[in-house]
Amino acid sequence: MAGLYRIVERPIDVEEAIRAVAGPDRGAIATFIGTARDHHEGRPVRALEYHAYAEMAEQVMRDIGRETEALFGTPHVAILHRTGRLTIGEPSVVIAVAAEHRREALAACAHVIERLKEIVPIWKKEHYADGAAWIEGSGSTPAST
Amino acid sequence: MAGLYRIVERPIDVEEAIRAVAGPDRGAIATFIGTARDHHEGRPVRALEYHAYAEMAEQVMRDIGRETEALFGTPHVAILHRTGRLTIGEPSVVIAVAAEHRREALAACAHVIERLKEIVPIWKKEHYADGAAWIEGSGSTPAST
Amino acid sequence: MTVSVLLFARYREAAGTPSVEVEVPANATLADVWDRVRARIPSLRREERPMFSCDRAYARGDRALTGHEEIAVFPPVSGG
Amino acid sequence: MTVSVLLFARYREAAGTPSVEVEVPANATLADVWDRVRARIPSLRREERPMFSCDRAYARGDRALTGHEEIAVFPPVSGG
Repeated sequence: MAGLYRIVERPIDVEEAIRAVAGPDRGAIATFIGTARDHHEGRPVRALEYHAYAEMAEQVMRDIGRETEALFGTPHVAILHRTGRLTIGEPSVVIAVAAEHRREALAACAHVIERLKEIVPIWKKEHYADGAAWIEGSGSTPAST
Repeated sequence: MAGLYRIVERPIDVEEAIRAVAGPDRGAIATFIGTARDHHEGRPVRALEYHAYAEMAEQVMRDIGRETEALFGTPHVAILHRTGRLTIGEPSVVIAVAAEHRREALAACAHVIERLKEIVPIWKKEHYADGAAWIEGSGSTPAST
Repeated sequence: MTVSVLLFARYREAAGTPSVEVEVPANATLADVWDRVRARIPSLRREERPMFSCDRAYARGDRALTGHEEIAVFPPVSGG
Repeated sequence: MTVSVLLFARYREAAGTPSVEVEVPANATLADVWDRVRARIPSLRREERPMFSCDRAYARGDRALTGHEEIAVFPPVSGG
């Protein structure tokens, strides 16, 4: 299985993910970039902070890559997720999937971000003008579903 | 309507499209990159060439942006399509859609590439070791459907 | 009236020219224009799936012309 | 046996430490370990939706331990 799966503490960029998946036999690359948004449920957000169980997160991202290849036939997957404090507008996650044709690249990319949000052990904390709060996921335990 | 819709004769890059759609109130950017593939239906391809009716193509891409905003609520769309001769691996088209949330960004991006292939007046010619051939689309006339 | 017709991609290559001028009656349609173009350029006679545009927007063959439009005829598109 | 439990995100912040050691009987389960962790750290007592991992893979509360696993407990994930 090809691929790049990494938790990084520095700024991430989409070109790095694209380079990791591109190749002459592929006609389509779909990417998804999550960026730090300046509001959440109507409340202004000043900054975001991500914390990860990095060793497990990279393992689970690799599992998602394998699952995605099995479902969509797309072995070329990259997932980069940043940790630490992000200013508004900065990318928190970059996903890239390359495939021979556009439909599997797009479907696989959408699948990766859904699964990442469900099972990769990373947590987001929002910082406001007057405090901060951890965001909690919907939280079905993967092992029990 | 925000957006960037352009036929270009130079190499295009995804960062340009991303910069055109990014903004602090958006948490998701989906992109699609079409790249020159080294084969088509089992036959090796040496290079691609794209020809466009540039003035109309930019107009139709703008129409697709408007349609996409109406369908998905995503005003931030960029479409860059290259013309001229491309070596294998080079991007022929870059689409970027930014939205508040991931689902509309991903759905809108998939819609844009489908519509581009249906209606934007651009044509692809494949160059082989021993000749070249224009590729013809499926060809329903948009005005009559 | 005299109308100028832009050709693209395979049609342009087949015709050996980016545009062609044809004479049509007043109120001729796009289909009438296309018939004249094909009469003038034998290499286009077998083209059966033309797409038409008027002033950079798609138009059907029954669209009547004033003679002042920017007219184009081309094969089904294949960008992306 | 003594097991060390990694804590992440809100749990780590509430506990004020990245990991905690607890004593459990041989063959204790992850749920047993979590009960001891919460007994030790009052600020975690109200946490009702823990996710468990063993050796960097998700595991259920009824998973029995040998004492040699890398164990972690954390709240529902929210990356992306």
